[in-house]
Amino acid sequence: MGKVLEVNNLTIHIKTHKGIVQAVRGVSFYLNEQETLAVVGESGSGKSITMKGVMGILPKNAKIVSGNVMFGGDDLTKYTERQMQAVRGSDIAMIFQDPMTSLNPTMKVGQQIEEMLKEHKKDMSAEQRKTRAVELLALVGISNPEARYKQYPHHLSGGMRQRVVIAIALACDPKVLIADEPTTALDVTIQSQILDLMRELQKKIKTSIIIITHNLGVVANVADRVAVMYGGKLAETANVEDIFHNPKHEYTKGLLESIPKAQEKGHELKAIPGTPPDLMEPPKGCPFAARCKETLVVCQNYIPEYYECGENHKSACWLLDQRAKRGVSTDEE
Amino acid sequence: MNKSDIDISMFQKAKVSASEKEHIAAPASTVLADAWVRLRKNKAAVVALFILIAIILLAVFAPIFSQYSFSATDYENSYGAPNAAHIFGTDQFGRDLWVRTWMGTRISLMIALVAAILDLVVGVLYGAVSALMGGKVDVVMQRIIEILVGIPHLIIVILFLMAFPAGVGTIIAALSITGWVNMARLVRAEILKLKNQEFVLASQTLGTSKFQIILKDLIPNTVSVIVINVMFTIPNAIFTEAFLSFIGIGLAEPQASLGVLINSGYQVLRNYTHVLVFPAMVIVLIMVCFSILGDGLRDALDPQMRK
Amino acid sequence: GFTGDDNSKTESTEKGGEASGEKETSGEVLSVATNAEVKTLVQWAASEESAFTVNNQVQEGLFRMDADNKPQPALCDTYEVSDDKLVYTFHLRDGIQWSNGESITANDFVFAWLKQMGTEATNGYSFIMNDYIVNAQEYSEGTAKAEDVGAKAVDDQTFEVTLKSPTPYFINLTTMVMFFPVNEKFYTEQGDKYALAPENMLYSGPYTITEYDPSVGVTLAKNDKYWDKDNVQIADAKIRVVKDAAAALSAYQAGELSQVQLDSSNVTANQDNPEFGNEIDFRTTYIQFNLTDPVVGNVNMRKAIAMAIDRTALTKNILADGSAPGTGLIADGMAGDGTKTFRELNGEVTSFDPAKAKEYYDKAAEELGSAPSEVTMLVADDSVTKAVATFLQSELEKNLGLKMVIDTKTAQGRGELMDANNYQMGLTAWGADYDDAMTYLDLWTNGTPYRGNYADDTYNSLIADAKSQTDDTARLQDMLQAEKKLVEEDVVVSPVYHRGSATLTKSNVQNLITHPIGVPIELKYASFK
Amino acid sequence: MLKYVAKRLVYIVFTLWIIVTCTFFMMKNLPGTPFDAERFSIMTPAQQKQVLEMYGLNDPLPVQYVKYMKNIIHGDLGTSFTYVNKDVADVISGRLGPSALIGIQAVLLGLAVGLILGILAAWKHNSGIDYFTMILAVLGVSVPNFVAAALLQYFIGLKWGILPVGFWTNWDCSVLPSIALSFSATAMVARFMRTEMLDVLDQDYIVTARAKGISQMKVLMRHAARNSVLPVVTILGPVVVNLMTGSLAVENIFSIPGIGSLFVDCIKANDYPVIMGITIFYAAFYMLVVLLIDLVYSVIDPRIRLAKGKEDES
Amino acid sequence: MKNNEKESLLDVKNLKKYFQVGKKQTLKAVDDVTLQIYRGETLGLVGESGCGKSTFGRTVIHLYEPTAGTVTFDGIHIDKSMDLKQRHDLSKRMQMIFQDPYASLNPRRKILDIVAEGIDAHRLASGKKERTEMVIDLLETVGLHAEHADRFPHEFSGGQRQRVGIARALALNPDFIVCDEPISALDVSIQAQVVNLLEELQRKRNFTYLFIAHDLSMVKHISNRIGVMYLGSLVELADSEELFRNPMHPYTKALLSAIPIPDPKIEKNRQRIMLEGSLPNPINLGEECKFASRCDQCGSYCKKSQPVLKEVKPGHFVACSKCQ
Ligand SMILES: Nc1ncnc2c1ncn2[C@@H]1O[C@H](COP(=O)(O)OP(=O)(O)OP(=O)(O)O)[C@@H](O)[C@H]1O
Ligand SMILES: Nc1ncnc2c1ncn2[C@@H]1O[C@H](COP(=O)(O)OP(=O)(O)OP(=O)(O)O)[C@@H](O)[C@H]1O
Ligand SMILES: [Mg+2]
Ligand SMILES: [Mg+2]
Repeated sequence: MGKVLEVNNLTIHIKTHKGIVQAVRGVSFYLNEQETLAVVGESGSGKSITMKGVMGILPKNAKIVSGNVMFGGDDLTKYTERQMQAVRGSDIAMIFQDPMTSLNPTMKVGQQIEEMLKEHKKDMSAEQRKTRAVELLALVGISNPEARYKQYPHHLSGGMRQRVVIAIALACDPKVLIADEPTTALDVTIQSQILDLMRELQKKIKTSIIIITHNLGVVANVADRVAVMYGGKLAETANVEDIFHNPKHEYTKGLLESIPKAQEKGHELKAIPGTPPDLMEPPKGCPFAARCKETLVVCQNYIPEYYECGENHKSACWLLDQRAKRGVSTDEE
Repeated sequence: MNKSDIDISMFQKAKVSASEKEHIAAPASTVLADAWVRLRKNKAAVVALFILIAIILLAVFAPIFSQYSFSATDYENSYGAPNAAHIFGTDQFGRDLWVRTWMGTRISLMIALVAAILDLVVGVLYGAVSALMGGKVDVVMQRIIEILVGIPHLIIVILFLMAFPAGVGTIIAALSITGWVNMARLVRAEILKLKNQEFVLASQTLGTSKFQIILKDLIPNTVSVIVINVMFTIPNAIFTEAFLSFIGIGLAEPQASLGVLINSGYQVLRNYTHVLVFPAMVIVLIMVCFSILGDGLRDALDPQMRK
Repeated sequence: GFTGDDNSKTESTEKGGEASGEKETSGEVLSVATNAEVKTLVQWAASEESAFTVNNQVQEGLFRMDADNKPQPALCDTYEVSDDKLVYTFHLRDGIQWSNGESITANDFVFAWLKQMGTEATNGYSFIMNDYIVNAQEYSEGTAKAEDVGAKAVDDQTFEVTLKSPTPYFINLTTMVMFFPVNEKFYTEQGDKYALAPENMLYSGPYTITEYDPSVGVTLAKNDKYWDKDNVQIADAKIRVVKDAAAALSAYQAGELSQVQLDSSNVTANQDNPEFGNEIDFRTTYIQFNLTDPVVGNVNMRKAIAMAIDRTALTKNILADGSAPGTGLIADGMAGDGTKTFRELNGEVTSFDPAKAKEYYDKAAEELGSAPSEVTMLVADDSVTKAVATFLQSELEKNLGLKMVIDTKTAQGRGELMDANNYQMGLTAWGADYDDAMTYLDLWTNGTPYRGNYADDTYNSLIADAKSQTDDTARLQDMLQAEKKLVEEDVVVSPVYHRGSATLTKSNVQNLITHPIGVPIELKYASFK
Repeated sequence: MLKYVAKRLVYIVFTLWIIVTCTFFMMKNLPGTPFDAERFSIMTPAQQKQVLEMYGLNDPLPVQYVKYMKNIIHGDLGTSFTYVNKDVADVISGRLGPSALIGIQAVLLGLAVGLILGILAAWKHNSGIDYFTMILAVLGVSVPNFVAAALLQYFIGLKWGILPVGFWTNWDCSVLPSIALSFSATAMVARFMRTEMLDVLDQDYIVTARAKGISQMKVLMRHAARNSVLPVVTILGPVVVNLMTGSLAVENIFSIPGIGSLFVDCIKANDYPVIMGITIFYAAFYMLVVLLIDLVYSVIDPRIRLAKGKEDES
Repeated sequence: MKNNEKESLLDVKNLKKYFQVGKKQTLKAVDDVTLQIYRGETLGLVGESGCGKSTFGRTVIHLYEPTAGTVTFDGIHIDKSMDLKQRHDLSKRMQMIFQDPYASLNPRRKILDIVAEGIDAHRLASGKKERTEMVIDLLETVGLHAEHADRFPHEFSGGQRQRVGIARALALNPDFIVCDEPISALDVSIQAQVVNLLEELQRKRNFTYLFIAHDLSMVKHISNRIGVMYLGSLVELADSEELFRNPMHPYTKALLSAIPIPDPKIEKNRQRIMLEGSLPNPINLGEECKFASRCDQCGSYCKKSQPVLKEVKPGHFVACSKCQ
């Protein structure tokens, strides 16, 4: 399995009237062929911005400060806008969170799909495009695609709209599909349909998928590997089983514990107290230090590095340091 | 970072206070202080504000401290070009334009002020009530607006000027009749959007009265629309007054507004440019400053502010 | 007549040039401007100068003013006056024709004149016939029949007019638009459409109308049925509506107008321009005092006000367009005894004397019990009038310490207020209808609120005497006395200025005549160099 | 849809009736009479009576009103007092052409320039272009249109001789007045467009569009501009009406026989039938334009359902 | 558990709330719902998005005028005939916590004023000082600090905002609180904070909750009983344990099976009940059972009439002809 996409040490700053938000602070990860990588983490931890950085669609006030995005041997951050346009959609496609707002309300659904084809498959005739669009609608499981083709987004239900968004993303058989919270706005019943659909399509089209989500259930359902983000940094990455059954980072642990479990009914949930850090003035040490149960002095002062904890398993937590184990043990003495 | 720097002693449990967990970075401040801080960051707005203050000060004090009265004529010196004695020159009657310009500014600003206040009070309330009441009340209120817009403004103004002596008060009263209509419409549209927002419902469930909801929940959230519209109302009022003097039924001499001055300056534009240039510059300056300041204020008053 | 407040003045010529701005080949179209719309061309409905101007180019009466403002026979060839100076017999020219080829007959005059006397006349000019012609007034009031009126067609070419009393200036009157003929048959055919469009009119004058839009103006073409067509030099002309003075000057400079009237601000800059010209109108702007008002009802107060106004400063510095100080009610240059003008004969009946004004003012204050806190001047809303009012305001303030409020109303509004006796002082104007002092003096005999409620027996008998006098000198004496009484003694009115007009005329245009009375402009004699 | 239009039309007729009634009675109180007081006072009593009768002014006011309403229902607007013997409809329609042409051109110009400026400003938010456009927009509303008109006339018409200085003979004549009139519309459109665009550019579907890899220009024009222009269209309604019903100042300066100067003249001259005619025309036109804009809006924006949605927001 | 022994606080009978959309179309957002909520309990309400949960909640506390049916709160009939004062008093006893922590706080007001809104509306504080003290008290109750009172909502994180919303509702010390998806917009780790807080408050003050949510596992955690809604109707109502153990309505079954389980081993091999067919248009519903179009076990009788809620087991109600 080769790596299709590799992000190294990506740092993104966003300028606001109040100051600079260090939204992404040296994030590195990779994506293997036909693999599904789930990115989870607190809201505001920089998941979306990272992916927008990869796609080159950052908001105007955001800037990649350092790092690179390797795709097919090239560094995408060095690409010009025009070169990026060729990559976007055709090689890397993206799906956004809210199906209600991510379609242009004044454009017919079919047109919105065709727009993609027009841009990247220049040799297609108008008829071919239409056929392809209808085909795509059918592919994502929309019944009566010919009729839907001519409708406006507001005629469709949320689930259908999200399918259309997926159809657009898939129009040019991208090598990488980035799905940013594709099911958050949907019902559980529809959510499971969409997830099934994505899994199915991955088999058919053979793409690699990055899926961003808050929902650990969804992660368990689709992911091969998981990256956990916190405070603009990667806290932990591991294979999905390891994350759920052998988490190393305190944040990951806390996250898993705060999910209600059937057997614990009547008990208080194990919440992580406190609020996430303000990325305008990120803490000087570990971003999670303020909320962590096991905070060490070092956590408050130094950013932890990544510790290898197994195959594909890295975690940025001082507790994994040899000295911490000793420190803890001295404590116990 | 160098690993070896880290002392082993640092690997000890740290104490984390509860308040740090609920930490909010920026210091707290009052609404106005906060807005002021934000406004100060906007250089253009600050400059505009200072120019406006300067204009207002000049309008208030320049006539008082000048050796000339705004109505004193000097027929030997009609259409005098700007010079040391008359900084802005003189008009047809040899009256000092420096004083007249600032007197005119005074009146125009007064008209603008009243128009703006009216807009803010009547227009905003009318729009808010119409939107919040909805149903039949709304339909009737909207028809009233249509009727007000439909009756030619000029007829109303002339009737007013006929019934009362032509003066600042009459002009303001005449302008007031329909000046607020646009604001009412805009505010209404905005509030229709807002009225089903959850925070409005929340106020309702708390038993807050409709009036309080309008005042505390709805209107503050339409500030940006209101500010933008006031920015249009002010020039509108000033220019409507100027238009009245253009068709000859504006202020009576020797009083003059900027509109009157510009109008008379326009008529002698060919040969005595200075008569037009100074009042025109002041009016343009006022408008530009109001606009920039308005934009700045809108941003400053908006706690969430666009990025 | 009713120049009231409208400063409309019609003037200008264009050396050809289509309005599109193509460069005209010189000598093609003469283009003059009027600042008011030509709202109607029906001669007994039109009361505005713009309409008079147009009608004067396309119609003609018994006489037409020449370049020296003397009436010359036009449609009339010769005429006789009876010894008692009461019966005028006019012999029409041979072969005079309407533009459709029908001949112009004495009946056409009778028809038109009766219309002007009749109830349909809405221009308010009926008095100009009723005052002179036998039974005209009675006809107007419906008590006399048409046959009894002293205007009769003896035959097709002979037209006989009988006057009530000797009227030395009657021939002058016949140059006026109201006295022009109208073809009855054609009129009846057209019905309501009469004079609405060029094809709804017949023409008897030097030009015919080819295009007419009230708000745009008229396009004229030489009338080839006109008896004196050989002396009409210019074939095409335009009278254009330009309401804005500055715009008119632009149009002139762009070559779209052949003549333009300058407002005061442009006079200084253009005074040395060879194209510059200057004329004075027989038109007086004056203050009308309301004698029933407690304050200005006091004659000393009126005298004070009248003397506190430096009219020379006004005309020199403010108006600066050749207007003359209003030293009397009768305009400068109007006829007197033949050698001297009326003005020269009567001298200054009102003058500027601040010291004396103050004296009168103090006296008035004493009589009134206290000095008035303020007085109000009712003015119309055009810019010249307002400038004059502003001047008056500052003069009263300066010379009397009297505060004057300017009450600006629309022209109609001002008229109505004055008519309703609802004013203190009004700034108003009167333009001569004919070159005789009577055109002014006659106005103050009826005692209406509009004329300040002035009802004075001495004055009225002076006027009545003048009207019935057959002796020209005695008549003149009466009128000189009357003016003195009205202006100097009783100060019912206080003349302010006589309007002048400063113009620029393109150098290739000559003989574009401007009359000081009635119809200001005359295209007939104009030509291109 | 039809039913909706019908309902709106009923409203319009009703409102119009109230407007006509109010205007009728207010107008009768305008200072002065349709005749010069000076002139009227010297008419003979017979003439005075005849004149009053001719203009229908000798009836008591309520009778005049009823008569007038009857005539209106029969489509008869009456005869002008000052344009002797001319039907009001003719007087108005004669003046409509120039005003409409100039107005439409001004609207189109204002829309085109305003949209471009607004889009540019939003696109380059907080850049030099943004500030520049906004200052232009501010100047657009800050300079009185008669001053702008006079300057245009002097420089473009007279000094440089590019376009006619005035009069109404062919199309050239309409250019400068249209430009003079368009300034405030331009400013307004630019400002609203910019604000609206900034909102739209923040929308998710813009990000979606960008993620498709289509060019910035296409994102801007096809996705952002189109969705921002709709609200601008709504605010444009009154602007269109005002521009198309003429501007006294610009008409006078360029010697254009438009409806703006007709209206002011007639008010000053108390030409009641024409005043009423213009009022009816103006009010009806205004309301119809608003209705039309609502309809167009619902056609362009598929989300809006006429029956309910739009009524609330107009 | 024997529900009938408990004291019923809120009695909803045949509640209907229709919306007029378009000319003649009605949207039956809540269609004939009958249920009781007992004092001190938490009733969970789940269902697809748009099925009428919020509308139900809002109608119950009289934000909306019901189209038909009655709501009785603690013996008081809530309807149009109430005068202003009654209504005002009632607002003191019934409160609501809103779904969206961002939209439910007025962005232009400070936390102090937001929380004090109820205090002001009911004049509970005698002076400015007391008002501030009360607000600080409330803030501390929900785990915020006095210094937060001077802030604007946008300075807070979602979880903090939701706590502000809770503080605002608590200000009036109500008996009954409608929690309209109070946690849906929050992060997983923050959700737990809020749920803990709600539970703690319930223990301390004996609140009664109507807890509306999508997230079934959370609902299960917090609720004593759960109602399942589908297109405006209540299709199943049971004790929460019972519902999860023994779901009867096919829709409930599908819903439960669709909950993703945060464990890859289980999740990857799980069987779900897939709902085929499409959601009927909620605007013009026919005679048949609303779920018929998506139900795989529906028989001919399901096409004929709407099933009504029946108690099939003590405390377990189902509206399905098949199951009854
Ligand atoms: N356009 C922007 N301007 C300013 N700050 C921004 C902007 N977009 C994002 N941010 C900030 O950047 C940080 C990272 O945001 P990002 O959207 O990547 O978070 P996220 O992990 O995707 O959160 P969520 O789960 O809520 O989508 C946040 O602190 C956010 O406030
Ligand atoms: N004010 C309203 N006017 C018209 N229709 C409405 C109104 N409010 C809600 N609806 C409609 O009523 C139905 C039920 O809406 P409701 O908000 O109660 O659903 P919900 O179950 O709370 O959904 P969600 O889970 O998305 O919050 C929906 O179809 C909605 O579109
Ligand atoms: Mg995100
Ligand atoms: Mg809801």
